[in-house]
Amino acid sequence: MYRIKELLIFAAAIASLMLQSPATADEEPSALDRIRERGVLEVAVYNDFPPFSFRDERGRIVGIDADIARALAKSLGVSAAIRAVGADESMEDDLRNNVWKGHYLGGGVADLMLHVPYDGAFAEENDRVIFVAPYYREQIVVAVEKGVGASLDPLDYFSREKVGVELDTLTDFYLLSAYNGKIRNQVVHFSNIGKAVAAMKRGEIAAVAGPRSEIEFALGDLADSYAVGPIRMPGLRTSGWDLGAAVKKGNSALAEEVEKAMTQLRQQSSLSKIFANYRSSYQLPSQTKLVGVESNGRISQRD
Amino acid sequence: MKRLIHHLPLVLTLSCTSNALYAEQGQADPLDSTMWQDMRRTLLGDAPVVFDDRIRVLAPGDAEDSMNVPVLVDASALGEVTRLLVFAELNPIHKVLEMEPLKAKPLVGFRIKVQQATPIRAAALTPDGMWHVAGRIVDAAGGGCTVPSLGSGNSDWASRMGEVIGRLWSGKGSTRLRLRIMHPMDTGLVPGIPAFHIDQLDFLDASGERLSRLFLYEPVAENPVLTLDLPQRDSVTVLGADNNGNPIEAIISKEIREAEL
Amino acid sequence: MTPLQRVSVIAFWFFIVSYAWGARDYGLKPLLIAPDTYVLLGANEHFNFRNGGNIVNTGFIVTDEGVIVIDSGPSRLYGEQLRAAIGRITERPILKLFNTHLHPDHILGNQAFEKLPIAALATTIDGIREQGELFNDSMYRLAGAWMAGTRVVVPTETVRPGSLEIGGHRLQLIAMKGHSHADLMILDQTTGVLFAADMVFHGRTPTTPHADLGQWLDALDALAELDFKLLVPGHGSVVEDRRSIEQTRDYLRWLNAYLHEAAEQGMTMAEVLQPDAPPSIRGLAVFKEEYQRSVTHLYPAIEARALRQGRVVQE
Amino acid sequence: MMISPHRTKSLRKALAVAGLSAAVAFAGTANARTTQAEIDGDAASTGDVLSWGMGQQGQRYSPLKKINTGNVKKLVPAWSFSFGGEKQRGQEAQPVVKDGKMFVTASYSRLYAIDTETGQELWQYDHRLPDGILPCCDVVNRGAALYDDLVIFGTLDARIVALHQDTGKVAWRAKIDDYKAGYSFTAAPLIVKDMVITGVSGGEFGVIGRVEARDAKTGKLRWIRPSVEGHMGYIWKGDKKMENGVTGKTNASWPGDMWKTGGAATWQGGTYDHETDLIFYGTGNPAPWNAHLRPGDNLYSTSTLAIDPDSGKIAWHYQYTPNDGWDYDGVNELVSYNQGGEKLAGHADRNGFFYVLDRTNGKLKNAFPFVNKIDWAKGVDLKTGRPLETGVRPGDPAKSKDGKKGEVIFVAPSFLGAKNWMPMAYSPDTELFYVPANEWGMDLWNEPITYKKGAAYLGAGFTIKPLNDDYIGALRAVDPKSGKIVWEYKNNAPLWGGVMTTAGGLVFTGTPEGYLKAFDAKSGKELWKFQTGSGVVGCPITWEQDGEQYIAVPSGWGGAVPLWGGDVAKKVKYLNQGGSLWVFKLSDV
Repeated sequence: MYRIKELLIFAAAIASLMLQSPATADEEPSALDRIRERGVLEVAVYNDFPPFSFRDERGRIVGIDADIARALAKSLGVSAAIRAVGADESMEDDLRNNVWKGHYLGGGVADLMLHVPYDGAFAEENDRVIFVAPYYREQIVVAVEKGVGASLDPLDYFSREKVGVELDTLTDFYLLSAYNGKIRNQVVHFSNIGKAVAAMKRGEIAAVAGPRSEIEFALGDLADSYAVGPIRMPGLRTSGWDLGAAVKKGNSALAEEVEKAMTQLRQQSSLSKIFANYRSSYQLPSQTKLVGVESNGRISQRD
Repeated sequence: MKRLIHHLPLVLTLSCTSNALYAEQGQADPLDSTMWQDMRRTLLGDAPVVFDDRIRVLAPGDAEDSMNVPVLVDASALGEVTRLLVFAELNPIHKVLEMEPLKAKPLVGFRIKVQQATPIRAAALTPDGMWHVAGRIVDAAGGGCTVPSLGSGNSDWASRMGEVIGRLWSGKGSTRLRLRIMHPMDTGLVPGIPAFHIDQLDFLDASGERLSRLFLYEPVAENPVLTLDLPQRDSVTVLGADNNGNPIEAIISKEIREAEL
Repeated sequence: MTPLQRVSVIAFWFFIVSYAWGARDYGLKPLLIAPDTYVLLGANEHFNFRNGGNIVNTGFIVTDEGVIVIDSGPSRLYGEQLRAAIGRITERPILKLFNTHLHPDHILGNQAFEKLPIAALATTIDGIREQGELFNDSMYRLAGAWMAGTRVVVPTETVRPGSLEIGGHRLQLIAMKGHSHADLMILDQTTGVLFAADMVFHGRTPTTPHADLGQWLDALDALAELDFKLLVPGHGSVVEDRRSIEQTRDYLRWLNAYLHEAAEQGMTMAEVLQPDAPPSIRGLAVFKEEYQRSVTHLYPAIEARALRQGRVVQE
Repeated sequence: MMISPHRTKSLRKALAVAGLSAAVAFAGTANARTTQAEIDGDAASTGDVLSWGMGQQGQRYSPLKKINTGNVKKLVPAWSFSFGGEKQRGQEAQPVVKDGKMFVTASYSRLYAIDTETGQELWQYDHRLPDGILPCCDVVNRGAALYDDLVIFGTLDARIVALHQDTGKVAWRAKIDDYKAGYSFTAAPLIVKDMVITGVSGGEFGVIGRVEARDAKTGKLRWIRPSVEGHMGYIWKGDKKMENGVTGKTNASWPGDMWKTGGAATWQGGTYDHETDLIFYGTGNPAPWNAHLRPGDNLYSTSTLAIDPDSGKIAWHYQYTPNDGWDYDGVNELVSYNQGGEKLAGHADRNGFFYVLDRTNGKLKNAFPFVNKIDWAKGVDLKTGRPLETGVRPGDPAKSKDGKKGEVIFVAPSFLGAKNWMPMAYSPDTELFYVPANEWGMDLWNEPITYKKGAAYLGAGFTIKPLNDDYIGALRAVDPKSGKIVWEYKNNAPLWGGVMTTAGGLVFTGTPEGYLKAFDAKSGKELWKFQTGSGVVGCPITWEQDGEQYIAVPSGWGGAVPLWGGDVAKKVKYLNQGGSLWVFKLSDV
């Protein structure tokens, strides 16, 4: 514990230094200053990603992440400009394209990106950004018709029944390889969870496995007819992950503000309200700390 | 609100000063435009030209929105017109629109982008090979041609491109067609955004007969709103494409409601 | 001639004189319209090189604690001359400037009040931040050298609607919308003066660049219910009764109906520019210009609604 | 707007009545017409270059010898042409030439028509690209095809556009697929029997490769052949779409429903051999990347498909990397040639082996390495046609439980391939293939947890590493018969441009360092070079005009290499972007 304590003190010292010394002469104005000056916080969210960020009938970007972006901007006293971005091959690419470098096709970066994993190991590998403001814990769950759910033995159940997954996801790969591939042939692929749930509603498959928020949103009004819960996933390192925000390294003042604003949103139950608006049950993130790589390359975490 | 329609011809007549015919040769350009001789040479060629107030060119004297300056050109007082050409002399791209009226009245309504104060001119070719020219000056703040279209700023423009809303109105002896087509109409003058505009639109009836034809150029405003007076028909098919070959296809018909709705 | 009419005539004369001198002087003359309450009347014109953008009414209230200023005018110069004019009336400090809404003729004098609290509704602040520079550019074009050195100063304080007691004046801050997305009116309950801002025009055609006619008409109904003695419109002379509200309402109703019916009948925008309006409407100052501007602002949406009634088949 | 089927039908009817196709054909008179016969004879004709590969067989060989080993030193620029604008990046095109006009594509889906005598632009077509395209590997375009009075090319938003050669006006336009789903199109189209043959690029996951034939005059579909087993092919008889048999046999080499999203993208261009009347089209790697999840050969990924142009059916196939676990696409071109009375074809694969096939039936005749280091297989069994794997495969990420990255394996070639898209050349004079090869490997490891679209994911990591300090690229003269490397030219940066050879005894290729170079086809001796100002990753061509032989090549550094990190990026990061076309001829003095 001593080490962590030391880190905390170190980080706090750095933070207080940053707070006390405003930009020196040759330093550019901080990102936060620029945001306040322009009055706009530019937030990157994924396009076509219900219930987090998608376009409504009128073409506006709506969803949990979009609402959180607007709420954060409001807390900062500015308006939100939401940039719906396409997902590249990996999160590292997305961070490069949208947070610290910009895509090679141009367009620059956003001030903030939402829906980024909040994970110490991941932060260590991505030291060009600061990860802040964890706001949700996503979890792999299975939805099955009520009555089956209580005593679900995945191996037994899925060796008989078809389970729908979204292509190229953790759930997909896990189920394809779990139990030495014994249930591989029962896995049915869909391009998104919405389509998988629709197939389940039509009775074409018995279950859908995937992230809780996406499944709950897709179930919609029929949520009561299905049991949604986590299953045992032996062999898998994790079946849940925290989501937070990322800002470019160096924009510490902005990171602090976003962290504060997000904490406030959580404490005011604004987050659970936003999730409820999209028929998703809010899950508290497991950690609520600032994860960043300090100049010495160490990970600091503080409450 | 019948009176609106009744008053319209009166109002329009008042806006035209007289019916006098100026012979272009020896007659000064009524708009006193420095570009006129150039325009004449490059756009109208060697054909004889007269200034003719019988062509009505309606447009605001001062453009409130230089990206959307409304214009109506009506050359129907000339009788038969084989081609109608609209150009904005001080725009970086002069040609705005061309019409082959065919069965339609030589009348077209649209909106344009203007870069600065400019004469907006309409030239109508009559079967005797004579160009009749009229126009008016629109004062403008500018920037219309070198500002990116709003559509370009919206990452979703591609998904609505080519979407049409439109309606037919029957009048005496003719059917008025008004339609709006979603299209960015990029001029190509904004760095990094190539010219991208609707090229040609054919207006056909249900039997496939071509009623009229329009050629659009870069200065036509984003999401063009077009107005034509066609022969009486219950439905009009619009077929066209932009300069990238993206098709524009729609049937606009009279019945507002149908059992299946 | 009522005293009010007389002062506006004087103001107008002053204008001409200042122009003739060739000096960049707006010739601002605060008119006492009620105890502690002054207005500065602008010309019933469109922006031009002669009026330097002074087509707007600004005002101030000299309370026991200090001065409350309502709108800062179209340019830095106006703002400075407004401050000087206030200084000639009172030595009391200026406490606060209110921006009633985002339009340039009401806010581009903010620079002269930069060190002071400048308050506006939240939406107004967003609007000024986003579009202020655009307005500033076009004002330079319309008013020329009068604009020299003018830049946008964004309000620093968000107005919460409600009551405010200051130096013996009870001010009611009323949030409305319709003329723009957020219109602040200030009713001084102590004197009965209502600073109606651009929610009300008097003798001049209302402007509509950010208008929602439906909202505006609803707001005017609510406005007519207010208890006031004297109304200061955003443009036009100060009036004692509800005539100016009626006038604004009549115009907006006519405009709304005319444009909707024109769209329903398939008129093009260029045709609509030549209106058929009753004399009471045509007689308003700058009718032709403002009407044409309104067509540009409002017709595309109205027209699109009418076109959507048509039957279109697309693959 | 709700559209009922009835309404849609009525629009179709109206279109039919109007006698107009969906794409309205505009004015554009045809002076220069390119016939199918001319295209089929492209390799032998010297006055024009009508097709990708300088002939449908893809030999990139010209019988011209006015420029030869004796006088190549006197090669000087005739003119240069800038693609202009801010849009530079990789210029990977091969120009085509006909009747004094050159048509060359450039990055960002642009096409230029240039007067070959003066170098003056005739017209330019800039495709308006939608926002939000996410091309995987730069905004390149590899070239256009000529047919009749049309010039036809593909765009980054997955469209094919046919323009009138004289005016640049659109004659027809067809949608290959939805760019939002990750599709794009960068290859040069192939013209076979009055049809345009194309594949699909991009679409990292959930995409199925396919080869499509369209009427070259109208853009109307003629047939579709999916590249993964289990998928139905279609053929059009008149306007009627008909089933045309399933590709392969469902679930023969794929588990579960994974064939439905099996990949095998056809992102590179194809070749056509008029002697056997077969289209040869390469297919990409299978999806998902983790081979452990899809036991089986995963047909027809990493293969060459031989397709009958009339029936749209697969005549034969040859798979280079069964159950690919290294991202060894099999899209590289298959080049037809005849030797010793046999109808053969050569293919240099990403996986490091050079294959000689009997192109009448797809039987393997010879296979040998053309790079120095191949770790994943010892060789190819000439009897079975299958690789002799060494077992160097990345582990299964699901098996790593401790949260650390799994065991790192090193394997050569890297996933960018012993040879990538850049086409090789074959000289019937020397009977050698000239292969633009790269010597690099990759560290590969599994990651128990990575993230994609913010969600946890079982992924892999990789780093590309050069194998030698002094070079990555190697232009190699390969004897298909003996499997011997006859000569090689080593280049510091990876080679990424096409190769051409001529009867003048010359081999031309470009380097990222900016040079266009000429080598002696027999000895490999470097005879000439010219600095173009930016990296050359385009494909050189040659033609004859007014008695003079011309050489042309696009210049402009880019493509996939600079987009990938690792040690290779350090080697190329000093290279500058550009965008121009260089044309050379012999100096008069």
